Amino acid sequence: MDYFIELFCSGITRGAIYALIALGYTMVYGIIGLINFAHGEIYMIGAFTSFIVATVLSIYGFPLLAIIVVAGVAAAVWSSAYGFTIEKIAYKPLRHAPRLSPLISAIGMSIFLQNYVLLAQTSDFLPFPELIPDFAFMEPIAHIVGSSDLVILITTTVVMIILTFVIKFTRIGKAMRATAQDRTMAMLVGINVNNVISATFIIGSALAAIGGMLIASHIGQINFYIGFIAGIKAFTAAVLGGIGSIPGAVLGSLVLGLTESFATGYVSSDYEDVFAFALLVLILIFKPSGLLGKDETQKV
Amino acid sequence: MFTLKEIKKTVLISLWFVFLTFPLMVIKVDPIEKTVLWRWHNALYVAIGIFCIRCLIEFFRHRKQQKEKKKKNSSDDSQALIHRILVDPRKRNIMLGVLLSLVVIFPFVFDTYQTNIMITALMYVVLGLGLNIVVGMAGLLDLGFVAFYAVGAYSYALLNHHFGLGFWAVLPIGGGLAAFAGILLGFPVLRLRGDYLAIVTLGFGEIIRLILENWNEFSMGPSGISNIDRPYFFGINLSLEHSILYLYYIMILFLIVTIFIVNRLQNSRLGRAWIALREDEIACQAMGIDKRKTKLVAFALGAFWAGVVGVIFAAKTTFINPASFTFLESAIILSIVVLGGMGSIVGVIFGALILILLPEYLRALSEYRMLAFGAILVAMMVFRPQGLISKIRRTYTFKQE
Amino acid sequence: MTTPILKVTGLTMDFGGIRALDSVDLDVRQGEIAALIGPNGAGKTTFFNCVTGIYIPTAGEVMLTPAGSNKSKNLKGLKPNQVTQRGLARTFQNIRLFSRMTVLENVMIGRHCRTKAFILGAILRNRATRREERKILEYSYALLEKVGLANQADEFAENLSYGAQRRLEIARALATEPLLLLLDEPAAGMNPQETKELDELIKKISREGQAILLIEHDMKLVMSLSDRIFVMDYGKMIAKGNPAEIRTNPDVIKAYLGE
Amino acid sequence: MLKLENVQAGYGSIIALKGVSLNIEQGEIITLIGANGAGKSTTLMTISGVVKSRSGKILFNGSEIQDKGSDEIVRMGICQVPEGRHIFPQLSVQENLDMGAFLRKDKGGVKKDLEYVFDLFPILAQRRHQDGGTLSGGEQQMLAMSRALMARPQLLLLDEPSMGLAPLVIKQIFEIIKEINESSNTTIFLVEQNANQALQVAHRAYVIENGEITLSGDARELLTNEKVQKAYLGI
Amino acid sequence: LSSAADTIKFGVAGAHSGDLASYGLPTVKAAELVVEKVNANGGINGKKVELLVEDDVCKPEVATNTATKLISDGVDVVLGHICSGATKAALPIYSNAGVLVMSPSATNPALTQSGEYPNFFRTIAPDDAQAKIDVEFALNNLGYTKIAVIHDKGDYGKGFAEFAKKFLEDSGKAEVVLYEGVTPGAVDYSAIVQKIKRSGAQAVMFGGYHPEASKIISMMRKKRLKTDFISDDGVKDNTFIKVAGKDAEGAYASGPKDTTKNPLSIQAVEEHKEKYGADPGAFFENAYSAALAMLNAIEKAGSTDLDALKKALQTEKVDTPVGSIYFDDKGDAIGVGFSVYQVQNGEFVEL
Ligand SMILES: Nc1ncnc2c1ncn2[C@@H]1O[C@H](COP(=O)(O)OP(=O)(O)OP(=O)(O)O)[C@@H](O)[C@H]1O
Ligand SMILES: Nc1ncnc2c1ncn2[C@@H]1O[C@H](COP(=O)(O)OP(=O)(O)OP(=O)(O)O)[C@@H](O)[C@H]1O
Ligand SMILES: CC(C)C[C@H](N)C(=O)O
Ligand SMILES: [Mg+2]
Ligand SMILES: [Mg+2]
Repeated sequence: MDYFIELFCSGITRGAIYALIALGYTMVYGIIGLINFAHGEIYMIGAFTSFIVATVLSIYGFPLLAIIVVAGVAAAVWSSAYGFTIEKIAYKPLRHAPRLSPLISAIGMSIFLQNYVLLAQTSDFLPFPELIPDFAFMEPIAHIVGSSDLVILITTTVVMIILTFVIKFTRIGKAMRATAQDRTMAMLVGINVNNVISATFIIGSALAAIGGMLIASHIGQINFYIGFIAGIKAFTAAVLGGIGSIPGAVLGSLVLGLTESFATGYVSSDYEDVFAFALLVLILIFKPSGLLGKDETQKV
Repeated sequence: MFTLKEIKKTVLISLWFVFLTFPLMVIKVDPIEKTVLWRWHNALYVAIGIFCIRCLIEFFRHRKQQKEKKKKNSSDDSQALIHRILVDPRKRNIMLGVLLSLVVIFPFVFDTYQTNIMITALMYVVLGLGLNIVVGMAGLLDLGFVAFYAVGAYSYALLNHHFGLGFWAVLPIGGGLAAFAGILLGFPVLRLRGDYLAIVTLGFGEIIRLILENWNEFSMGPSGISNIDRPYFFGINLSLEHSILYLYYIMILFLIVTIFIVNRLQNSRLGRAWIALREDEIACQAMGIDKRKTKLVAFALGAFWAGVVGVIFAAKTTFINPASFTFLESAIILSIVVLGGMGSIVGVIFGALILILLPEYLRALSEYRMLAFGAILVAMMVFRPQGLISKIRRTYTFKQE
Repeated sequence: MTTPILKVTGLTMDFGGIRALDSVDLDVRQGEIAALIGPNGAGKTTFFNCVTGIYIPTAGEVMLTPAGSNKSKNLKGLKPNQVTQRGLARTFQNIRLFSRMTVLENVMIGRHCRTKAFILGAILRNRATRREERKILEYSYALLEKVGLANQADEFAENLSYGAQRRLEIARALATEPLLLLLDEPAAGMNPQETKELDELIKKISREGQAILLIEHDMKLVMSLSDRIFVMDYGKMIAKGNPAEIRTNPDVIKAYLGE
Repeated sequence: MLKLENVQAGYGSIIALKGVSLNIEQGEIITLIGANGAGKSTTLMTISGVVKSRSGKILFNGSEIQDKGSDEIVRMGICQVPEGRHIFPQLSVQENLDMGAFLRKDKGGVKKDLEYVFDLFPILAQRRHQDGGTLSGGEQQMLAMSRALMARPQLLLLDEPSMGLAPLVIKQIFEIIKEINESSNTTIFLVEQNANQALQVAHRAYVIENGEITLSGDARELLTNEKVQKAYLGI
Repeated sequence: LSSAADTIKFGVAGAHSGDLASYGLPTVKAAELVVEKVNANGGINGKKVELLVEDDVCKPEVATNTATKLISDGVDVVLGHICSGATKAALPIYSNAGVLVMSPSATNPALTQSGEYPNFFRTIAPDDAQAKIDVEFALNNLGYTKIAVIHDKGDYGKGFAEFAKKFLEDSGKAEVVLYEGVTPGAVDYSAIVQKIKRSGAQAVMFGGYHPEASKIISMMRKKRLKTDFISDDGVKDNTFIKVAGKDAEGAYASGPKDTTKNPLSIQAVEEHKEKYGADPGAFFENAYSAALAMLNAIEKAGSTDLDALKKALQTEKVDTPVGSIYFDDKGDAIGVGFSVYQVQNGEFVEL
């Protein structure tokens, strides 16, 4: 039973990590129907930015709390700036293009950004400073849940709640949903579609950046390639949960994380990804639009 | 031509990029030694670079507009030229003749290296044509196409390794097994639409790769299979140069066969059904088309080509391991199809030649190679979103008897 | 009297809490034009969807009987393509053409379920395939001539005017050689002139022996075309009869016609 | 109030409007009639700024709007019921209506208007929580109309509002048009296939052919115009 | 081949972009440093050395193109490739042209032991050799009887792990309580750590590279698991200590003998820091050594003929950062004594 709980907690942590990235994925997909392969790179850039800022600050002797706040804000600001710029350069000109063209543009962007960071910084792995200290009150259960696990979990939950609220009830949220469903009509009710799309990219990127910082601090290292696998996994999770749905992204991530954890624990980690993808196929067969995705309303 | 306003905007954009790239380009930290390196010169390079790029883009846009204004009604650009040639059967035959002779003498004009990468490019042309059936014609987004390629490659590698089966014997087997894998994948995912299909195929591709990686007894795991036979030439074992030459001609022949078949498929009852399915599934079913069957056939046929090319791949490199069959490979093949122009055979050929030869010729840029590759991919999509060569519309001439 | 081509009994369809169809009975006879009318949201399109396999009805029977035979086929639970194969073809309320295919190709798709060339045929292009392909072309072209679109055969479907698109949908449905043709608001979005042309077109098709069931809100058209009219309201069949009966039926006037 | 001066617009290489000029005065009901593909919908889309005009001027209350974003144009008080309804398929009926009032700040007014449209189309009140995409064709058309009413526009552009509606409802739609024109002094620009009825409610009318205005005048006069009768009234 | 040419063309092939770039790029830097120094001293036999750097992204199919490209550019010797797979695909092409290849990192045993690649040499120990050292150390010095063998599913890591498992089982002294591969690049390794804990292993023997190693060891320590960590020379890299920080304390890793005190090694690292402003990355020293060895062989042989070079390599000792080495007739370096290190106070200390 202990073992089960341990694996369960591992799975939840992993899921929460995926969720932080998956939320941005799902938002961007929801609004422009684009699998934004560059989202993983935004996450990576967020991690790098926070790494650079945190290291500079710690060299100049700032206190830990200040470092966390400033590095987090910087990561969010710059990642958002990247997200915003990428949308303008690589996706906006393709709004009326065939459906797959922006996808290829995104793949190109992803390759470009990886190599940009590789060249501007380094190909090596860099030690990421431990931003989240071990909390004393966590010590009794530290062998199961660590402090950074806890912080990630709380962040994910808070972010999900805020986002769900924003999308459901605020003006910008309504504008996002309307834009997602019918862009022409959104324009006709007075929504500035360009701004809404930009806002989506900015929010999604900021989330990825926060995720980047927390996850890098949890893992303890970064390099230019970390965005790729994380991105693919987060995308899988977003689809599993029903792409476009905020709670879906979180649920999908948790299911994915738990599956991988239990697969590792009870079967073999050799095949953890096989289990993850097999589960994905299985769920989609029975629920073709994901766990919480709405069935596309097809009225003929 | 450049107004003050334009210049001001360009300067602002440059400044924005300086801000954007500031942490990554300017600061470099060493967390162990606790040193910070401020590389201010990089900021300057970014500013100048972006300024120039933007000026260049504006300049070309301006010129294009001027041109368009001048000759408003004649819509002749390079694409129209290709179309004109393709539409006129005489011109087409002449062009085909010229092309064919060029292709045949190619290895004698260029060195082995060029021939070698040309083989790779041709392989990707065929892969692209295969995926084009699935994505371009039937409209099923497949991000795991590389799985079928792997099935083909491993079929040959394993059958050759264990049973000493030759290239020609495995060629159809590899294709057949891949097609079977295509149907296997097709069955469960038929119900899925659009991007849900994409992620499942991506997952399928990963599953195949992971199995190859983990199941040592079957696939020899990550260390791969080496010393795979190159194709024999009537029982003779050729030298390296000659076998490259031989493979080149095999590939050419195979490509011609592929084009022939794909072209015929496209203009058949089945091809029409694929296109209709892509356009509107519900209407398609209401017209009596069996969605399942039609989709499965598309999957199987696409996979078949991938499998056959996989066999050739294994024979060419003589060594294979799972590292060759990653998602990125699928992404490149998909890029070929989209970049070339979905559904267009000529487009796919161009797309493959560009995307495969480009990184090779970009070798001169050394470490900037992949950076440039990514940027070019984006630029090509932005400036030619519909692909290099759009599909020629088939028109039917109707003669009453 | 011969068995009706289409006989629907007790058709019921629930969406969550809403009962969109409530045990509806309807039959269409050999060679006639029947109309299905009713207020917006009465369940007419849902009726079509249930009959053609797009929705699976909660309850009820759908029987199709080819002319002059008494071998009925039960259509309930079949997939849309199987329903079409058995002889029901339809048009859509919101036009669903293959917009990036040519007009001619659209109709050729309709021939799909009546032809059979497959992979091998496509690749080898043997005699049988070529003959079949030529027949598809001839048949489709003839249909285009019938609906008056022959001179636009090579246009993309999306470039046609609204009225022309409606006619193309009819041609495409006819290409499947249906026993019964279902038309969902064929005149919607047409101007009076075009409606008049449509009226003639439907009459022409009907004269050739084609049985038709149509949904329409344009009463002038309905009255001029129909042999019999069925009226629905809130998912229930509230009246049926010939145009004169329907025009004077107080229930129908109250629920639908006004005046 | 709204003035189009020699407006040209199109899609890619297709030129759909070849220099359209027209003029709408405050408080009028104007109708635009023309054959399929003549450019009626394009005219409306160009006014709303969804399709960008290539040359010419569009003046609304004296200021040029042809270069403005469509959201700004809506904010200035021009609202459209587009062809094909354009319901947000996965928003509920209620949410669709809320979207109509997206730019409005007066919560009380919005609430009153909501009651007003539910009053006009009781079926919508019944279907309040159903997804817009699952409504029947006619219900969607009613919703589209109501959504535009929720915006309380100064100028209402209507593209074939009677399409797919039952005869009773069509009658009602034209009554609503008249009523909002009279009671709240909303200017209305109406595009209709049902030219007969459109001309009966309108004050003035324009006829568009192949992207050009070929005829204009008093609505009742056009009703008796032989050419119009033949081409558009099916008489 | 190019005895008439006035430069010696020195090829460098490996992964210079993509996910494995961090293993390939340090080699390029090592070659640049060595060649720069050699050229500054007047070159080899009066000829300048020219670098030809080509990327293979660690993919076999690209590696064949890379190799043909280098051959058609007239390359004399090649430093590379980085990955065993790519190396295996490329070697027949070099061998056909009579070009010597020396890898700083390709560790698959078959490369030398199968005898199929006569033109191949390497400055790194094959997987089995290291597995042997580590296993013996764990059994004899540490006296463990329950060991978990973990790998990264890659050809190097899994190769190492397979041998380790085999040696452990053959010894009869210890039990392999867990044998599994982790997914490289995964965001979180806590599940496998829990599994290690449950297996009751006294030590984890890990086959793979330092990024995964540091992630796993950090996660183990986070989960308050004190099990020992034993690994290979993919981990015996200073980056491991930097990244894992205090968690690395006490970890064991095998690697070439006492390189940290070797003056040549210290010098090489200093050169790198001076030129590139950072610590060198993985396989830097192996690459530096290979470059020295090959250039030395060219000098001694007086030509770039394969047979002459092979002879020189097998007979002439050369001082390199990994020790004073020459090569056996299969191509493996001799003199790279291997030993086990432990991280103590933030440094690898030879035991
Ligand atoms: N998928 C669905 N989910 C929920 N309700 C639905 C669905 N499809 C239809 N309905 C409801 O069923 C009722 C009948 O719809 P239907 O489309 O059949 O009407 P109709 O008679 O064709 O009307 P119209 O003349 O306006 O087209 C409507 O009230 C509609 O809202
Ligand atoms: N999105 C589009 N892309 C390309 N061409 C278009 C597009 N929309 C309309 N057109 C073309 O522009 C012209 C004018 O079309 P428009 O929709 O304005 O006509 P309309 O008068 O509203 O016709 P209808 O009565 O059918 O609604 C037509 O030739 C049409 O083919
Ligand atoms: C860089 C590493 C992936 C190379 C590894 N040592 C191999 O043999 O392939
Ligand atoms: Mg209907
Ligand atoms: Mg219109």
